[in-house]
Amino acid sequence: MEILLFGIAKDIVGESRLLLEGEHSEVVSVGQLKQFLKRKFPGFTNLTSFAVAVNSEYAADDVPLGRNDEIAIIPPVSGG
Amino acid sequence: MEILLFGIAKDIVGESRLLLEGEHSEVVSVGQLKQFLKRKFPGFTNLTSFAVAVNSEYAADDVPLGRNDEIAIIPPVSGG
Amino acid sequence: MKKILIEIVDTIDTSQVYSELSHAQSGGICVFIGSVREFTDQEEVVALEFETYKAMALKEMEKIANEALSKWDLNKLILRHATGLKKVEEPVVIVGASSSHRTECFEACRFLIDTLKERVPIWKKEIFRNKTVWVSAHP
Amino acid sequence: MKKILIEIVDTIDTSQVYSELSHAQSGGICVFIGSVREFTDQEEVVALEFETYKAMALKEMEKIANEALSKWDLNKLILRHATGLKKVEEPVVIVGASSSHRTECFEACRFLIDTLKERVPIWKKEIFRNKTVWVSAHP
Repeated sequence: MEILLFGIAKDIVGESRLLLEGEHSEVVSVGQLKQFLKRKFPGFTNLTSFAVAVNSEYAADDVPLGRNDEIAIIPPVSGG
Repeated sequence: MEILLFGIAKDIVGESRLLLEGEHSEVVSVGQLKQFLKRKFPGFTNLTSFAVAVNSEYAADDVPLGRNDEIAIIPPVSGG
Repeated sequence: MKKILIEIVDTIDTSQVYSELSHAQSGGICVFIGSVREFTDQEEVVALEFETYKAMALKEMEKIANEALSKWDLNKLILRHATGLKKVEEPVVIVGASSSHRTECFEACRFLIDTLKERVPIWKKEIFRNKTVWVSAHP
Repeated sequence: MKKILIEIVDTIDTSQVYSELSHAQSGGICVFIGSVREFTDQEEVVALEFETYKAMALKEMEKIANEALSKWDLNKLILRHATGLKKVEEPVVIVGASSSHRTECFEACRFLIDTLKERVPIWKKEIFRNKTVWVSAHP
């Protein structure tokens, strides 16, 4: 499962993409992905908030993650 | 005394300037000028309202009119 | 670099307004452009004709600009109105303001156009196919 | 003549917006332009850098446009954001709407920029002399 990273999320992880291999097969929903990121990269716990997008739509915590979904981490937006 | 006319005031009088000669020496204030115009040109009584400007400032009815003042009739404005 | 720009012109060039309002301390610019609509109450408008009492109009526009500056923290401000015959889609008025944050420029811009329409001695004649009407003249 | 114009671009050309929003049925056009300010909390900003998740940003901008069309009677509407490095006074976003009467375009324009700032996945990094800061990232 590949995850796109933007803004400060990219800085926290140090990459613009994060690959979750078989050993992370417990990450099957948006909520679980958020928990996983906070555990693995403590920088995420310091953010104001962050959202997850699935197939370029904001996704609630109970949305499942599929192998072919486009998944992205959306830190607090600041356009305009 | 010369009076500038704009917009519909020009159409009512049929001129862009109105000259008040000595025979109208009773017209010495804004209020008197308004009364005079309504008597002489009944079209003014049909307007939504109209104002008088003295030296390019809106003037209340009690403002006196002097020979050297620039006097103008301001029918309802509709810019923009 | 004057803070206030006030003009009555024959033709409005809308392409310049950004550079006119842009300012190093401004994060927001709000602009309103009034233009000629094709229909008024279902009647087709051929053109509008604007007449101004120019000396007084410029004075009133300056008063409005100064009122806006006293109400909001603005870096730049523009009030520009056209005169003469204007066809459908042509711009007839442009007002705008720039400020550090967006709330100020939005509120000021709305105030500028509302107050201009209330007070500035400019008159608009609607030219229809078979008649002309001085707008707002009659109840 | 499309009603909605949505774009993410390298550079914003402010001179085109009037012709983009002009419409025979519109008497009013309201435009907001966001630009780079020289100072944030007294600190001098060298530049801003904008990053976008483009596919999603365009989708969100389209949703915002459709919400505006459902709330107000608008003839045309634009949402355009820049990406990349922007220096002081450069435009970074332009939104606007045109409508028969001015109230609608003012309200819609404010809604467009407020909602864009809330929801569209675009991120702004402030570049100061000695550091960079992702805006709004931390409490």
